[in-house]
Amino acid sequence: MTIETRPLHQQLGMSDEEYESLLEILDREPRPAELAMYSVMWSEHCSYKSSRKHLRRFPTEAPWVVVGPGENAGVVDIGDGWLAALRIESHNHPSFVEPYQGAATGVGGILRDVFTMGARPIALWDQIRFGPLDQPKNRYLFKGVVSGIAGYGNAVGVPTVGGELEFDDSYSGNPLVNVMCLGVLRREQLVLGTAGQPGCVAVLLGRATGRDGIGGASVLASASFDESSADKRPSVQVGDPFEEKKLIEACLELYEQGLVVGVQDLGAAGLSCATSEPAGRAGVGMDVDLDAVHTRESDMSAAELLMSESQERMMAFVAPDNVDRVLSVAAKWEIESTIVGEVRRGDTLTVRMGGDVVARIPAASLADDAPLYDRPARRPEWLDDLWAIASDYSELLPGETLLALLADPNVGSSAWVHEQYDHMLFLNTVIGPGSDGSLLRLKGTEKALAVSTDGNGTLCLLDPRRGGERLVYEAALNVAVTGARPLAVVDNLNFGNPEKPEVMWQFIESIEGISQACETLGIPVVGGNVSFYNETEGEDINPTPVVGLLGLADPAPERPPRLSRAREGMEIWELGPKSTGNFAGSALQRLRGEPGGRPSPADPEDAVRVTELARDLAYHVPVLHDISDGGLAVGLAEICIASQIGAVVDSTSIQLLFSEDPHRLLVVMEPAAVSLPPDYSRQIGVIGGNSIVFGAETSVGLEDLVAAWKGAIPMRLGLDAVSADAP
Amino acid sequence: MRVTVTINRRPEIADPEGATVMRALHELGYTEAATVRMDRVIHMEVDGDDADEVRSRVEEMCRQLLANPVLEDFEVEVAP
Amino acid sequence: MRVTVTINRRPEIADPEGATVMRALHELGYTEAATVRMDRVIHMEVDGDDADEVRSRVEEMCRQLLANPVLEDFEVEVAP
Amino acid sequence: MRVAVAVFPGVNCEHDVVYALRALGAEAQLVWHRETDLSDFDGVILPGGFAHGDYLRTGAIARLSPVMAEVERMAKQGAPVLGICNGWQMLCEAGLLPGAHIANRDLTFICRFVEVEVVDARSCLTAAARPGQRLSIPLNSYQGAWVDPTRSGRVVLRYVEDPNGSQERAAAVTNERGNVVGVMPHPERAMEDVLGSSDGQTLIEGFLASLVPA
Ligand SMILES: Nc1ncnc2c1ncn2[C@@H]1O[C@H](COP(=O)(O)OP(=O)(O)O)[C@@H](O)[C@H]1O
Ligand SMILES: [Mg+2]
Repeated sequence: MTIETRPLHQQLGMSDEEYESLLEILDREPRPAELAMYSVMWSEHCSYKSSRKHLRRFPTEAPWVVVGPGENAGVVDIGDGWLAALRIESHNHPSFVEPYQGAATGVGGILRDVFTMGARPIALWDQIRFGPLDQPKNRYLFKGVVSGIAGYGNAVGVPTVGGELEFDDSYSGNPLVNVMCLGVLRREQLVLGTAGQPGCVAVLLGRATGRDGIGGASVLASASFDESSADKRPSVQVGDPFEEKKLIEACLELYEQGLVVGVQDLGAAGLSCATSEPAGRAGVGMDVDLDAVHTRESDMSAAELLMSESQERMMAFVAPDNVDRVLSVAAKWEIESTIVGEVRRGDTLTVRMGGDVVARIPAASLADDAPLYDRPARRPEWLDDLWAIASDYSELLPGETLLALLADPNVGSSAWVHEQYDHMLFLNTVIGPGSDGSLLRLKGTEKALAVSTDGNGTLCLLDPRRGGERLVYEAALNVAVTGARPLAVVDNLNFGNPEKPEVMWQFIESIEGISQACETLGIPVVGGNVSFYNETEGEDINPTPVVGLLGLADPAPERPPRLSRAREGMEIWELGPKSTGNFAGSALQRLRGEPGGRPSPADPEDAVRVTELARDLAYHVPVLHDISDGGLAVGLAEICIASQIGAVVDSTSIQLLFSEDPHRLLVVMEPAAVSLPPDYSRQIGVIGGNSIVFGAETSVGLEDLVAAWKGAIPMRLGLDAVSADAP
Repeated sequence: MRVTVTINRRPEIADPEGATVMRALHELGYTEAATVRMDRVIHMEVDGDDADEVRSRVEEMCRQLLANPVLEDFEVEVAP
Repeated sequence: MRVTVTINRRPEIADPEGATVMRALHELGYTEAATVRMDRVIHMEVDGDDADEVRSRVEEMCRQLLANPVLEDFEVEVAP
Repeated sequence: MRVAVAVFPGVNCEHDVVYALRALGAEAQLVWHRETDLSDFDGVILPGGFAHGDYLRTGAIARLSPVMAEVERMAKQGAPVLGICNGWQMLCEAGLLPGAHIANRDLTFICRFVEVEVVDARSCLTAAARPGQRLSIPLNSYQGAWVDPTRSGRVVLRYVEDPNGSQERAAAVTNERGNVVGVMPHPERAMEDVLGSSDGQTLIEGFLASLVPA
């Protein structure tokens, strides 16, 4: 045990300069509880102090945007009085400390962001990244995270209908766990995070407050990771999906009956955030009585109560006349509720405990006066060396290469993951996990919502701007193949230590790429999240922006394309620009452990053209699949495996079959079923037989393909020893 | 040798299951239940002659696999 | 009063968790683990002065809720 | 003909079950677990989900809810009572069906379509099916393996391939009289081809056909 001698503000993660500016704002020394509140609210996680300046680059406007970035979730208009709310969040560090609970509480948190807006959460998507599965620690984290997402998501009753999975060395000491949530609501049910008028009452709903996750935002999510992280363990939060389920139903009933003025969830920074932010947004003050907070543990200090990140809590702001009805709705759903505050004229947030004032501060200042940094950025010198790497795979054989790729957990079946998730609840899942975008029908309408989430750490390592741009286009294409038009994007920016200029450069470049692609497609970014300090012992993760793209199909195709609808005699076409044969950042390169070269740039014209073509074709052809990880050969194999039939492909060229250039699609259809633009498409083979034959030379049997693909993950977990991995 | 490993969730870690069970007991009229914690116990037969050695091996198993050090403490009891 | 309720799965009922943990232990080299059963223990604080009365109330809780007679036996221990 | 769909805190398939019932023209209504009078209903369904978080034992706390007394009365009177997934677990806990449920053999949650075979058409779930018929229905559970040391349950649906270690590969079990059934896969999720299968219709139709006016 070392005795802590640093001043309190430093222990709470606040720099000396930040402390100086706090002294200026208050014009006095802060009380302990005040210091606690500022320290969490000014943490990187809550204040976005290193990223705010750059996030302004994102295009955020479109006629259909109802709520843009800044609220708990973005909201877009999908017509006929319906709105969709979406948000993405990371829970990276908590998942490293305790994979099950870290992932579980990540799911709980993102759900609250969405039902805070008045929406019923209808689906989740998880984007998870780990080090290679040959290391026991990585297996332990992977299995823990998947069961945490399953354990919470299934029990809370929101289906997880898709996601993403990536394995790479750079995530070994720092797994990434991102979760996206989509909700729908009627326009009149939209609720914002406002405290309302003076006189409104603050009602705290849900679980009792304990010492869970004290300092989670400042300590776990906003600092570097090293061996001493073990000492940070007391901040682990434990999720309770049962409580959250009741909370969802109770809140939705409150909205339906129009009983609340505003709502704010209690996430990072807990009560500090749930009082100051809504008051700040509404331009009012508030009196808060900590004695009223229902607690799980005794003797909690004011600072602890204000910082606690106990899960499954919401703050509702209610007009005085409605308070009794709110309390009785809570009682009906068997959740606890207490009145903890009242909205006041002015702008002062006053917090009392045991009769004493423990904090009295300008409500808006916690958010508005947060520090803002313009950290230095520099292009990494090593990038030139990476770009100089040339990959030549012409000596490889197509059949063997395909088998090896399918057996790679980055490429093979993710069924081991997604079969642990309830992906069918609510009877909306027309296309679930295992193809491109997910497609969810909206019952009672002809609409369907499509979502694809995409990230690619290797691509973004090699070129963060091109990488960011291509992620958006890939996601757009993934929703287009279900018949949907791209509508809006949320992003989750997972990066290393922002105090390193190279990381800052990667960050800015990625934002630029994502922004350019969104502008080309005419879609806004309606929300997102930044996760910095993803590093272990000084090693940063690959820059890993993740985008979640929402699309709308209206009316949805009656029979949307499916990977499983290829039949004997159908033609296989490649649609889009011709491949340049570039392997930079490809699955094949990763498999061979030698990422390098410069990824091909995206082409805005091709992006728009191919996305629109795909959307039209989705109403007419049985199979439509974008070409991404593993290139054309893997895309085709996925179709063959799903349809349980072989194919004959004209080419044996490794470059054509396995390189990864953007904006390309596979179309499978009856001969001449539709006419594809001749300048933009090529027939590459036909469906049939029980193997994939390349140029009549080499062939690989369907059964072998299926075995390789299905076994990609289970084989590496040693199915017989599912729990054999030590923490 | 018969070994009993009791794995207890650390007191500061929330126990939603225990809280739910307590509510259910109260509804049934057992209002005297003042706290409820749900924990785990592992009953094992372990080959070996020396109780001390068996204990230290099982403690090792706990650290490596049986207990989650982030959330739980453990106790090992070797039957005489 | 401190009460410990141990809920043991009946020997004739399969215990997939125990089986999995045993396999895992063997893989880690702990081949001396000959049988492994995963059970649960409930730690309670129960208001009351009379140990016998507390015990009989808790046994009632077990019959009504805490244990399932198809799967489990239970033992109640009241700390002195 | 009216069907009650009982809602316990933590259950989540209630709306899907109502949707499926109404799609076949039945009159269905949600009832809260504190309801004490189901005399207006001709049958009852306990839907799937995680009542009380599945804490302690799946179905254990739910079976103490007031509505269960009414479910028991209806069962005794011969009205169709169907427990789906978590609902089956409640029926076992309540002693209306034999046995209990334990974790899946591989200790993972399983959500996927499975094939089941009708082995007995004498139950309120299989009344419209014929023995030997195969149906594709989604399974969605963790505590999915049924055990019954008394071997007294009558199996009406059996998995074609064992997914979870359920005794006798049982996917659905009924009581002697055939009016109380527990089923692990979700028939309400297999009502439309656009969602992957419409085989569940046969089962829901069987249930509706078994209703007799109270
Ligand atoms: N972690 C995961 N959870 C759920 N589904 C997943 C996960 N990882 C991958 N999937 C599913 O597997 C399919 C293929 O994923 P991916 O190869 O990333 O698709 P694409 O390259 O088309 O974006 C998708 O439908 C996706 O939803
Ligand atoms: Mg795709």
